[in-house]
Amino acid sequence: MADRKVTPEMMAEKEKWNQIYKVCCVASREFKDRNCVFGGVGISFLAVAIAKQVHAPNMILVAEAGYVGFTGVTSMGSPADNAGGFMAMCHQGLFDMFRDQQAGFMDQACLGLAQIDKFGNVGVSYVNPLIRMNGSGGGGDISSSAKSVTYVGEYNPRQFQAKVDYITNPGFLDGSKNARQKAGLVGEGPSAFVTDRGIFRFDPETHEMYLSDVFPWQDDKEIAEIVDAAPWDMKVAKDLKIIAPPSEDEANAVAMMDPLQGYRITQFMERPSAKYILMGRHDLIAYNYNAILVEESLRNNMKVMI
Amino acid sequence: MADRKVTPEMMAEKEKWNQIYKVCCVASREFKDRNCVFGGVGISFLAVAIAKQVHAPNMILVAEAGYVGFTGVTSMGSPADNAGGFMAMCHQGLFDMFRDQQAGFMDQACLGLAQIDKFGNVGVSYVNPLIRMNGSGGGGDISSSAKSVTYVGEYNPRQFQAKVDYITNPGFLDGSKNARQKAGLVGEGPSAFVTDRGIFRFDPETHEMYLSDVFPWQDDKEIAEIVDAAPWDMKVAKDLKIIAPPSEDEANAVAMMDPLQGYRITQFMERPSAKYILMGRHDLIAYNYNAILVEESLRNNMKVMI
Amino acid sequence: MAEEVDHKHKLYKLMSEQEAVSTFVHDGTSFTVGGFLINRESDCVFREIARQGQKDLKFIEESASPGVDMLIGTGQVVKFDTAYIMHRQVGGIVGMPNIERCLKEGNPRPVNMGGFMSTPDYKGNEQPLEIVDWTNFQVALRFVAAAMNVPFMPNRSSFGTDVPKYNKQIKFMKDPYTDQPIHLIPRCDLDVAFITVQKADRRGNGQVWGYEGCDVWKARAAKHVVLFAEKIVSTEEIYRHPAHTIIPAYCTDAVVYLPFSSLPFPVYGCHSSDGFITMDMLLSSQTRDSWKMWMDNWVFGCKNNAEFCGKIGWEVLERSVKSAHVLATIPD
Amino acid sequence: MAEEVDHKHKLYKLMSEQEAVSTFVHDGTSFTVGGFLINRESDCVFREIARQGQKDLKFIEESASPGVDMLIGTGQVVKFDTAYIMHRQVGGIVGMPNIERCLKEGNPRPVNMGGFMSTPDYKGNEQPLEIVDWTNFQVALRFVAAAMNVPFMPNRSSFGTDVPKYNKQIKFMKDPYTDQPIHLIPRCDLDVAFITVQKADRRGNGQVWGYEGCDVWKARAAKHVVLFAEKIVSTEEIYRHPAHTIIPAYCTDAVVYLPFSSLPFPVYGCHSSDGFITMDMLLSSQTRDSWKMWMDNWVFGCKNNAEFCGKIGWEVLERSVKSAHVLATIPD
Repeated sequence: MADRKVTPEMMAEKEKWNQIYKVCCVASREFKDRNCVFGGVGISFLAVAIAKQVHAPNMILVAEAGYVGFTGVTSMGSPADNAGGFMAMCHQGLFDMFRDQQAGFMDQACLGLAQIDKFGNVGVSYVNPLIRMNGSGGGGDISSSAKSVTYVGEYNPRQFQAKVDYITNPGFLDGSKNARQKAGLVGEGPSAFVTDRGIFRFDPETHEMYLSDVFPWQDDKEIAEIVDAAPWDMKVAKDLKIIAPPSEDEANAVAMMDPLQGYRITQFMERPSAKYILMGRHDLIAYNYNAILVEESLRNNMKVMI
Repeated sequence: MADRKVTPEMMAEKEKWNQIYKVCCVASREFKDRNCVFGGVGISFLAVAIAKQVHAPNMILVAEAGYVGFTGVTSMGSPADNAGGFMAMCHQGLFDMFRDQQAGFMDQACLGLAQIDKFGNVGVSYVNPLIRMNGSGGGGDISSSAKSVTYVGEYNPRQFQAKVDYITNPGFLDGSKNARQKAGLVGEGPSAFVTDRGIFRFDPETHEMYLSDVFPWQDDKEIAEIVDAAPWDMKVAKDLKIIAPPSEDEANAVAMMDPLQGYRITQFMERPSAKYILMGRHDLIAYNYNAILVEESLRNNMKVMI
Repeated sequence: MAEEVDHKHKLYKLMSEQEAVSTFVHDGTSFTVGGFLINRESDCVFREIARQGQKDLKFIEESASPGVDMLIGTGQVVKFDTAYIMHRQVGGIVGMPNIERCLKEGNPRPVNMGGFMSTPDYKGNEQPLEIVDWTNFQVALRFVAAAMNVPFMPNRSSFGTDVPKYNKQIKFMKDPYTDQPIHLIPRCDLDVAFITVQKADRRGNGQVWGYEGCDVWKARAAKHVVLFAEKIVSTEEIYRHPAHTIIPAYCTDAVVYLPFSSLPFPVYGCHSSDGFITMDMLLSSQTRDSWKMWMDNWVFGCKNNAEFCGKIGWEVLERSVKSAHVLATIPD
Repeated sequence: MAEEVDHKHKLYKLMSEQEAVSTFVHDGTSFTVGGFLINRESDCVFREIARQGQKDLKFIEESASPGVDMLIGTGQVVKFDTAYIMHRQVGGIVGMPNIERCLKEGNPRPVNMGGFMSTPDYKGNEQPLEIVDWTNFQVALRFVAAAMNVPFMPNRSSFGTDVPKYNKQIKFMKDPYTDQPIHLIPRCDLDVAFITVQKADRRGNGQVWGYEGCDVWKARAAKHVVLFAEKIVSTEEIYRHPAHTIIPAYCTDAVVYLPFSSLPFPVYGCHSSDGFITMDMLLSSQTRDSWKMWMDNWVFGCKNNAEFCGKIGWEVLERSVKSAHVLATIPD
């Protein structure tokens, strides 16, 4: 670590990508070809979809509402998005998806989080004293039963908690040996938390979360800052790995699935379609504007996919 | 009862119909239009199918393998017979059918039996000391959960037992008030046992089986014989009803669904197609003989149904 | 009380949306909608219930349709079982602003959030809204247990989490066969399920294309089932795709011919979502006053779903249909 | 023992029928077949297992395929869980004559019939065949519980009957929510499910038309799943009818292209049954000597299913296909 140098080229690369690229393109590398992968919504779906488009074409993408093995021509606005039905191997139901997951058929999954502790226990429903978050949705089930879970999200030191206010997603519980198995859980627990300021993984023995990979532009000072912000004595991997920045293929995959620039432009009001909303327009011209962007994108992607 | 007379016309009518007609045409009258009815196999399916064709066109016929609301263009050789799929409202699975039945959606059902006791408890799996019967199949579930069950079968005094050797299908259990409900059963129990020598029903208070309907040719002596054969003090209805013999419509319905004369000719070896089997032939001509009979019948029935 | 009508055994079951809601929704009724989250969910129901004004309603859904927030804003819902609300959105927009106002201001009533947090310093007299937390699978299993007419379903989710700690209806037991831990999830007690389907016949055979969500189970779990059909077809057309009949006639109490019943949300093979009206609703709902104006305009200002469609504009909806057809169409 | 191969994660999964049986069936294996009773059940499996000779097999099915009687006759099956056998047939013909010979003569082994009756006066040394009685729904629930990876399913069948009296695996409990009685049905432990489907692709997406039986559940309950496909199609063709994919690729270990795998029994939309060969088998099986001749001719005398088809006659099968098409065809 001592001889790592952050070059101006690295800093330029750092500025080139917004946090969504940094999280999702990097997280996409966690997902393996031919695996059956449970995507969440928003960026946790995006990360999985990039994998399918870039390096894992035979991944079986599943969405909890009941879509199996679809092509992911566009990122999904919800797990029941119409796009999930396109070129899908199977249409079934939500119960069926969770049944199949509890039976052990889902190899990997991707989820977001609000709080996480040392042993990867996660909360997504409540933050003290009075913040209601979205709720576990299928996340509580997925983190219970999918073989492994990758969490994704923009880094925020408040996410790292000594004690999660309300645990929705089981991690390694108290970290003791076979704690999950003894509790009755099917899956093997979280495998990584991918952020725009590094990847955190879990020690196979102690199940403690440590910093395992950083971007080339993260210097020792930044690493120390991240580690110090954790409310436990967070370790850094001895063989700390350097994350390759988003590749051109990965960036293209994001663009391909983002006709309305929801990922490329993170500020809602700065997106092109927002101007119609700000004008309060509900008319055909406004509707058409978005519809044409989406449809053009779909038609282009279908050509690539088929 | 005293002034009933058995006329020669009645005796001629008695000879006109074989036991399958006597059982199935009469039993068919138990099933109501618009009801959802679970048919068994063989004659217990035939009875329901006659009802649908003669007086209950909007009955929803269901077969346990997963066919719902089909037309019954032919009688079913098994609950999964290809014919069950023809003009069906819904194709689903066996679990789905029993789920829906346990939920209370099946109004009526038709089943066969081997032994029955005073309170309508039925055995179809074992007869002492060493006779293995077919087994409960779905009958145990149907008699547990369908709202009401009609049993059908050729009369045999050995069917009536003080104690059924091995109860597969719950009736009114010990006959006590709400015995079924207390035990945890969903359905309301057996409603009738239709035979070629009368219909037996259950007293709404005592749940004891009694003789409720007889054919016009059954005189007091025959009635006494039937009652005496029961191992309990079987009662006869005060208002003993007289069963109308099979009607022309009912007989036509049987013929329509019986291209191979499996119902009209009760002795297997006397059926026309048996000659090929007896000759040990497996060739196209033999196969063709049956196939043409079945297909002609199907095509004719489809014309009527559509 | 009127004599109980046996709707399920009627031969033909057509009703208007008004009649379907007034027949099956009363004060205290528990209900759900089909689909999942926003897709193919019967959003029209929330608007119609707001117009009709039934009180003390109970709502249950895996990941909740945004429409429930409307009825929380009108004070009509007192119990809400769910796993997920689209609450935290891009740019700090709150997805269920009426729930947020219950929590922060006790307006229109206070809320007990899953036994974990509740409205602080509430001084009023309104009965609190009870929110109960589950996972998606657990809510689904509540429908499954009811559909099977059994008291519970075994489940392996949520061991070691706070979900069963605060939700005492999730019971822990040792499996009597292997002595391993298992959770029991109780059946739900559900009066009505409103389910949008792509096709139905008048007898009540409902056919769905695309994902099924939990509709198979909801249709069996509910005492009464109302189908909103994008298209009414003959029973002969039903025969062509019998595997798509996920709701057979014996489950169904009423069939409403109501295209665009999910608006502003999408239906697979039929129409897309309307992001503009959704965003307008969301932004308007951020304060109670502007939410009320939105309600006056889009809900109380429309007699029925057709007027709501007209206000969006039929030419926009026609465009929305074309847009959905890029991905899929429903076969005849 | 050979290294464990991860069949489910292979991209393409084609195998021959011989390879599929020898790969997944070993001494002591528990297995089932798809379909129900006779329809769309993989009868070819029983013949191939008879040829390969695996021992101490366990078979479970709701209403049992007649094929299991063949493997009881060869002495290969030692445990048999079921609700129904087509045993008593018209004219005093016995449907499962090998079971009957086990009961009456202890030949090839004695039988313990559901704990209720067993072979009298047996003097030999063979391990008894154990038959366990359930209802159809209960056997289905054993697949359902295994498919859900939970230890049991609650059930309301058989209260007050002798089924739970003799089958101690059916446990009685008081529901902890309402204190009402409920039966628990344990999951099954299933090694392989052989399922005949109308269409599959090489990846293992299996599509079914007509009734589904318990195949949805069997495909999730079994450690290994082998599909016998009437037709192999491209994944693009699978995309056309995604709701018919009741077995997604992630369940499947092997795909065998094997038209007529259910013969002599029918497959919806594909072919009819062959009543002549069925009747010949049944009549021949009534005595052990003539049954052995039938086996020599039709099972040991055929290398594989294609030779069995050839012996029946391809022209008869062509006719059988036409006959099935009067009722239904499978869309492209």
